[in-house]
Amino acid sequence: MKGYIKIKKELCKECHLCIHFCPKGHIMPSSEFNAQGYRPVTVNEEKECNGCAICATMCPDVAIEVYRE
Amino acid sequence: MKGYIKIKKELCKECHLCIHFCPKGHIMPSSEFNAQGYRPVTVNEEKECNGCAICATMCPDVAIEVYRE
Amino acid sequence: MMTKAFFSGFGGQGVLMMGISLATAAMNKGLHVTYLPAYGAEMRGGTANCTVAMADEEIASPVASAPDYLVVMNSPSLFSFQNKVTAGGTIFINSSIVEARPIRQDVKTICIPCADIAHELGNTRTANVVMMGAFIRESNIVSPDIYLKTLETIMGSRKKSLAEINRKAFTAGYDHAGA
Amino acid sequence: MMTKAFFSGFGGQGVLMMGISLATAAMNKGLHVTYLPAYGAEMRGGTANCTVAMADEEIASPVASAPDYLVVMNSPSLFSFQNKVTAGGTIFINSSIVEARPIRQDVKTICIPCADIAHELGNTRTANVVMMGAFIRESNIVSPDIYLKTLETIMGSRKKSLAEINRKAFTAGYDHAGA
Amino acid sequence: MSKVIFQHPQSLKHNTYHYCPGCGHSIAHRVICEVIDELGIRGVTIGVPPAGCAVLAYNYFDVDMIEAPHGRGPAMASGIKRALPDSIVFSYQGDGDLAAIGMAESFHAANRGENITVIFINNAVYGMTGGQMAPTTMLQQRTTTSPAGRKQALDGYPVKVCEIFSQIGGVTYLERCSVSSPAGVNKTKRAVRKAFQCQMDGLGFSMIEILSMCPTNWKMSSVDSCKWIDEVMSKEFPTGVYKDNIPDLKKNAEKIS
Amino acid sequence: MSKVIFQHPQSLKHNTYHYCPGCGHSIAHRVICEVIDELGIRGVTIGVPPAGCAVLAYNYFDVDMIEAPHGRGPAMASGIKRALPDSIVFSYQGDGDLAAIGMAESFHAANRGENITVIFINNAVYGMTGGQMAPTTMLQQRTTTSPAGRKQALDGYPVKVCEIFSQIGGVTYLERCSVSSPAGVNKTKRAVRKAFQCQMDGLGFSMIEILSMCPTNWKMSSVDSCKWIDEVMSKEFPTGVYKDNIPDLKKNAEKIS
Amino acid sequence: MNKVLMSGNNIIGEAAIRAGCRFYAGYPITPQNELTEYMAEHIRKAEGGVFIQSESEIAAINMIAGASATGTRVMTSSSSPGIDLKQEGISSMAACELPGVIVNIMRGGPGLGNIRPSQGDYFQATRGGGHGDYRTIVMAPATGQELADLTMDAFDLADKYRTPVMILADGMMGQMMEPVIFKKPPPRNYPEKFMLRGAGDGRSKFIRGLLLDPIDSEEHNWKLYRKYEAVKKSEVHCDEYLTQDADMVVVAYGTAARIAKGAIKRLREKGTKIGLFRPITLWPFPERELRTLALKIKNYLVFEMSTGQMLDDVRLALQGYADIEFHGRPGGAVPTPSQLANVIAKIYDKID
Amino acid sequence: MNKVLMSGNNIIGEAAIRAGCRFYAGYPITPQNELTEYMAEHIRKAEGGVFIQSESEIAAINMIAGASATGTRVMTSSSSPGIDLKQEGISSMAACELPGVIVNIMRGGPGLGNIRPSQGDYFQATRGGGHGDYRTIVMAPATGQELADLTMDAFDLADKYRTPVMILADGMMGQMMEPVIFKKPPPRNYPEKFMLRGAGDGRSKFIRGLLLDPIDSEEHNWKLYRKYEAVKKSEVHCDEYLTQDADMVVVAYGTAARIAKGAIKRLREKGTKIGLFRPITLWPFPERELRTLALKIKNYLVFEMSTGQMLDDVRLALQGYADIEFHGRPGGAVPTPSQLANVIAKIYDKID
Ligand SMILES: Cc1ncc(C[n+]2csc(CCOP(=O)(O)OP(=O)(O)O)c2C)c(N)n1
Ligand SMILES: Cc1ncc(C[n+]2csc(CCOP(=O)(O)OP(=O)(O)O)c2C)c(N)n1
Ligand code: SF4
Ligand code: SF4
Ligand code: SF4
Ligand code: SF4
Ligand code: SF4
Ligand code: SF4
Ligand SMILES: [Mg+2]
Ligand SMILES: [Mg+2]
Repeated sequence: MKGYIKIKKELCKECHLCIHFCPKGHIMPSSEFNAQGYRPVTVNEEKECNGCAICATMCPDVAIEVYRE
Repeated sequence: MKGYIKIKKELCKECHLCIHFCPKGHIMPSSEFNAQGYRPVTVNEEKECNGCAICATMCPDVAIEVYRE
Repeated sequence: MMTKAFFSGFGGQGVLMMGISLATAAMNKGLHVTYLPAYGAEMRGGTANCTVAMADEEIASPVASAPDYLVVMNSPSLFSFQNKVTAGGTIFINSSIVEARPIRQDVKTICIPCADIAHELGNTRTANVVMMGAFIRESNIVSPDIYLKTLETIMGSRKKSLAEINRKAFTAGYDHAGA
Repeated sequence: MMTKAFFSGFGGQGVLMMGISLATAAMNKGLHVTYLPAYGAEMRGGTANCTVAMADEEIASPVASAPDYLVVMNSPSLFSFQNKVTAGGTIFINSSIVEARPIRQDVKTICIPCADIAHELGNTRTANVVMMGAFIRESNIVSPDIYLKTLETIMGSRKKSLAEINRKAFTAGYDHAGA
Repeated sequence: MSKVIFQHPQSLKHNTYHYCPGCGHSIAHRVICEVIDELGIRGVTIGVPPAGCAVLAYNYFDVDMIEAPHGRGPAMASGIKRALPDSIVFSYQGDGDLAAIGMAESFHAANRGENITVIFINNAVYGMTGGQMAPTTMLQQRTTTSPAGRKQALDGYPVKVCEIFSQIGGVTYLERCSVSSPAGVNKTKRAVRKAFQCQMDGLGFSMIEILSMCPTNWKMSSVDSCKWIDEVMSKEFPTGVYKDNIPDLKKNAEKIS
Repeated sequence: MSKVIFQHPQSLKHNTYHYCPGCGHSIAHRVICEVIDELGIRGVTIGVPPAGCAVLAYNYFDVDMIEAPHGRGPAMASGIKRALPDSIVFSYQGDGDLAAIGMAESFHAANRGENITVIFINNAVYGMTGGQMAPTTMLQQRTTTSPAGRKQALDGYPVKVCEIFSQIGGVTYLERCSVSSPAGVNKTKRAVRKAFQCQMDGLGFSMIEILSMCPTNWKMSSVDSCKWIDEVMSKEFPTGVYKDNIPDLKKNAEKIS
Repeated sequence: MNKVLMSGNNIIGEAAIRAGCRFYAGYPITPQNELTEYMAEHIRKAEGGVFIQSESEIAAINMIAGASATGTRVMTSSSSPGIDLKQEGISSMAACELPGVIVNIMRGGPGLGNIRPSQGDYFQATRGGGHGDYRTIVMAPATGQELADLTMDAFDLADKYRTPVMILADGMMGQMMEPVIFKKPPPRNYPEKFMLRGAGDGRSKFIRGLLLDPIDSEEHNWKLYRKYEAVKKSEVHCDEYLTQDADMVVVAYGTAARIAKGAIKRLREKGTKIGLFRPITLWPFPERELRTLALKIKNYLVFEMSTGQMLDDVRLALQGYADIEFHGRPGGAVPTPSQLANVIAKIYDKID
Repeated sequence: MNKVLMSGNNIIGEAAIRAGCRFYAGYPITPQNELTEYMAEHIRKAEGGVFIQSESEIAAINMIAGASATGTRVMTSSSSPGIDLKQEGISSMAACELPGVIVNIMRGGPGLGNIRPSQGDYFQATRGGGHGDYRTIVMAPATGQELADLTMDAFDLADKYRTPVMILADGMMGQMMEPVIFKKPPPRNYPEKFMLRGAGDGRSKFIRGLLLDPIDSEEHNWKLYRKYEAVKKSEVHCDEYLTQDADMVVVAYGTAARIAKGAIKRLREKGTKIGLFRPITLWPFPERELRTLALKIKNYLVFEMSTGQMLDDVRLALQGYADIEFHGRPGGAVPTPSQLANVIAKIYDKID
């Protein structure tokens, strides 16, 4: 299965639960700040996303939308 | 075993638990009133007392003293 | 004109009922009334008492410091309350149960063996209604008719036969007081 | 003479510690002081800030409506608080983290890359002490000596090496501000 | 020479109880006093009577006492015991007091494992206030606030304090007894004694629930009230030991020493 | 064409949470909203947020809400539900709210079998007030009021709400879940759904306890907080179904009809 | 309607049900148990009527708050110590602008005190025993008839101002039976917009007292303040008796006012010119009315079954423009009219 | 003693422990958590010191009542909504004559309100939010040093009069750090006969508030009343600042008084003659002192962080002999000295 995610950067609070739980390593930290003062995560284009939505399931701040192709 | 009881008439409240529980029928109602307005029980001289203290155990108002000879 | 009556006895003797029926009858007659039960830790299983005040004008205090009538259904009540009665007042005594008599000399005493009378009529629980018969005759606050009609309404839903029993008890007390 | 300083940043940056150490140092110098932390639902995980007032007479209100000094340890604080500063006041910015600069033209701005300096010194957690070095030099409220002695006392029970680290951090900030 | 088999306990004052005829509180009081006498702890005991029919308990217990606001006995007893660890502290509470308004205080004193003893008089009714529904009122039981009988759907279930409290960590000893028969009274006494002994040994929270007659509000004779406990109430509230950590705690204590 | 697998739930307002990064409340909120969406009950649901970190829950739940004083959610929810039996009512409570100050209200709403749902967030700490000891704080856990770690002898035991409440008559459904892992979140959702369904079917009191991260007061990273739940907290508070009377009640209902 | 003889506690219950009260939660306490018991027996007979014997007074106040939010007419009742426990809830209802009627049948205090009639909770009722800047409307009935009428009015006022309203009576008012005629209450008028009944397809609502932003919170407090000022303007009630020609006026409410009336009657027979000023609303206190009376009459005797609480309001109203004496009988003591007449006579003699 | 910088909450805790407080029970609530936390950390270090985080505010007040009965010095603390819940317990302690110190670090109300500093609980504190005729002594510290001193005094007063004493401060006083020097408290003097420590071989004692007989109960109430009169006579404290030559005097306590002082300083610089009258005890209120001042000064401005509560006491004290204006900032709003100075100036201008 192939999928992709959208990260709403303004909502992200840098908790990194998505990174920890993503089975594919498709999410990674970044160093830019958002208006809340957090550094939202970003997708790691080098790894694939399977659209499993584990990241979204764990994201406390509803910052991730998941799609499958 | 032989025993006897003393009833403190002024304390008795006529609940008749002693009468109900005495295995020997040694206690009976009476018709005189005490100052509280109750008719204290009295001993039934026709029946024996074995000094088992069941009456005193059940007497809510600590109106019975039990002795054995 | 203000009349106050104080009813007292054991819980279970229908003492509060006596007061309520009197107060209601007096209300039905058109008087101002108040009824005040005693309440307190001591009321459970112990004594019960209540005060009825009746007047042709507004009643200030429902408390009777000096009632005109004292009804005594058991011995402890006689000791506790006889001194309350106003001079020239009346004490009704349930003489079936109460052996003592008031020490007061300035009051009228009426002894009604109401428990015995009720017993004879076949229903010991109507001793209070017997007493009310005597009370109504002596006090003349309301007519026997109004009282009995009131009593019937209060008993209301309960069975008809009860009305008959009460009427008999009342009449017996009424007659006894007249005798 | 009354001086008020406002410290702001994330929780965890040691912002409250900056205020407490300054207030204590000022007290040790003999000034009247008050220290007031912000508290609220928003404090958890979010921003932290506090106000220190120092004066040679009794201090009425510990609130700073127009602080003389604003210390900004993160970006959101700059946006939130830059307008508070009194005209002619000074804003200290932790320029390692805060990229923006004040829009205010009537204040002096001092940028200290204190996170970077602290990092270089080998202890990123002392960024706040670096900033205090700059702050003390600029503000001149207390002498570096008094401040450092105070800091040592506050850190108290903890190990000696910490004092050394703090002294280094302080000096780095102090020197940077002078440069 | 005749031998005294039964006499007024020493720790029981010579005042006439204000309780109704046949009231279980009266027996419970006496039993506790007997235990206090036997353990010789009158001089170090502090009791906390409740709001409830037993509100005047200090007129009967010849030990130091302080009244608690309704339901707060366990909190007050906790305060006393912590301040004066060498004293023996008990709270005495009705079912309304302990299981309704005071549920949080009872629960948490138990959970903290306070080294106190709670005497819990379950008479399935609010006695003092004139017979309203209690947490322990039986289903279908008529009270002045359940005039058509307690309905599970509207009023909930009888609260089984021992069953529930046995799940609480801090509880050491828990027994339900009744004073509705001579055997019950004797068992009650043993249980109360065990609970006080548990406290004297520093082993923590103990509670004795006592099924207790309220002839007045049950509108039964005293004798029928006893029967009702034996035949009806104790079916819903079975007597017995619900928790006993005493042996374990003693073993642990021995191990340590 | 791509398919949406995961999106913002409809009943969740588009406000940024005030919760800390990694906070379990955030996940719990979303899960409840997903269930409300799926059951189509947004229009009839009334929620009761607590005093606690979730005090502002009405900023997130797009359903009617009314705030309760600290600990009194179940009483308020009882009032709402009885007055409006066709609504779906839930209270949302922290461990301090539900198991400390509100113990009596929680206990008795459960015992009355109120047809409401309680969402109980167990984060082993008082979050809102800055990390004091909660009834559910673990032994040895350091908090601002147990600076040397919670001591059983002084502070009592962690309160096991599910274990204890399973003994209460009026309780129909009781499950403990956690939001510390994807599987846990999914289970939590199923449990919440079951609880709401239980209420919709008129079957009585349901409560879902959720072990929930409080990275701020645990002074751990979000990831470590999840681990701590899985490895430590859930040992003391095992997840699972603690009571399920739903099948029985349904059978009874069928029999009657 | 027929005249019926009922106890005060029952009158309140019956009046509440007739006024459309459909939710009652309460916890037993003497001397108000008959009210709880009346509701247990009767409210469920009314369509949708709910009775809950709550686990505590705290639960009761929060249950009625919840039910009130749905737009139901609600009531709870208790007596002094139980009312203490409701204070947080009352403050919260005031903050959330939830209507509701709270009955306090006062007993002797402080602490467990006793179960006799008393007026020791005046401060608590009128100043708000709970925290923050709020007030409850407080009604002080003095007859069975007033118990009925004011209870009905209380529900209307609670709706009109969206605020808790307290009926403050004492054990004697609660226990005493008096004839009463129940009036037909006006139809209810309470806008849907204040009710929480599920959002339906519309926007969701919330009700709260928490306002973290002090600017919002301050504004909310001033809004409540303006509401209270409106109540002060429109909802003051009091009663005067023989004040026209009086040389001295007794100020008393509830049971105390009845006893005072009895005393005054006695004194009038002897030609002593005493009158009675009886506040019916305690908050708002009939300040203006009393001040107006003081233009004419310069001597007042405040009589309370307490050590002196309403006294403060009388002093605030009179602001030094008249002489004020006080007579108090706290802790459950109730004087007879003749005892009180003696007291009044003594004080009266001094003023001449 | 050294001068140390401490937060108000911690100052209270430290002063309490130094004053011999050995029992603290409390439940968390902002903005007083640091006090509970301070006790958690420090009281157990003192010999016999007990800390209990109680399950609720209700449990806390009853725990300290129990410990107080044993003769231990006790304290509890909370903030507004939590103080509501203690009212029954406070009334009970007053009735049972149990000493104890209760701290209220007020926040914005009513209801959940917010956690900002406020003075909305003045009525509750001074009139007794609980039922019955009782009073608590109420202290209103305005500086860190006063927090320390008055806390120590509170324990002595509680013992001396065998009554609960309240420290009434607000979130700002609790959170703010100021320098403080702890004085050495006097040795305690509390007779054994009031303590419940087990009867030993002697007679058993009991402590109760229940007095079923209204004659006993009334006498007990008058006994308490006489005690309160004695407190009124001996324990009133207040502070004046620049009142000598003032044309107008601001009356304010606690945080409000500090802000007022700042405002007055500003105004004085412009030559405006304003003074400050600051009650330190709120109950008993410095009535006589204020009235004495009114012989000289005829214009007053009451400033409170509420919609006006102490205002009643000022009006009662001045009894119409002076003009009183009011400025209030309820619900957690705290003005700056300069904002307040503007308000004062406007009112001042009107009086000329
Ligand atoms: C705060 C408060 N609420 C209510 C009461 C009234 N009250 C006194 S005792 C009691 C309940 C009595 O029932 P229970 O605890 O079962 O004791 P019992 O009289 O049956 O022994 C109640 C409701 C009170 N004193 N204080
Ligand atoms: C009567 C009262 N007491 C105390 C508080 C303060 N308070 C607010 S929330 C809270 C506890 C929060 O802990 P919890 O219920 O576990 O919720 P969490 O924040 O952890 O989600 C406390 C003590 C209050 N608001 N009201
Ligand atoms: S959907 Fe699955 S694979 Fe894709 S980013 Fe999320 S967790 Fe990773
Ligand atoms: S889980 Fe959500 S909030 Fe946390 S880092 Fe990932 S996107 Fe951001
Ligand atoms: S001692 Fe035994 S036998 Fe004797 S009277 Fe008592 S119960 Fe009966
Ligand atoms: S048991 Fe006691 S009180 Fe009852 S009848 Fe016998 S002697 Fe009297
Ligand atoms: S009412 Fe019941 S519990 Fe109370 S004294 Fe009477 S019998 Fe005992
Ligand atoms: S303090 Fe804890 S529970 Fe509260 S929002 Fe932060 S992480 Fe969540
Ligand atoms: Mg009971
Ligand atoms: Mg929590």
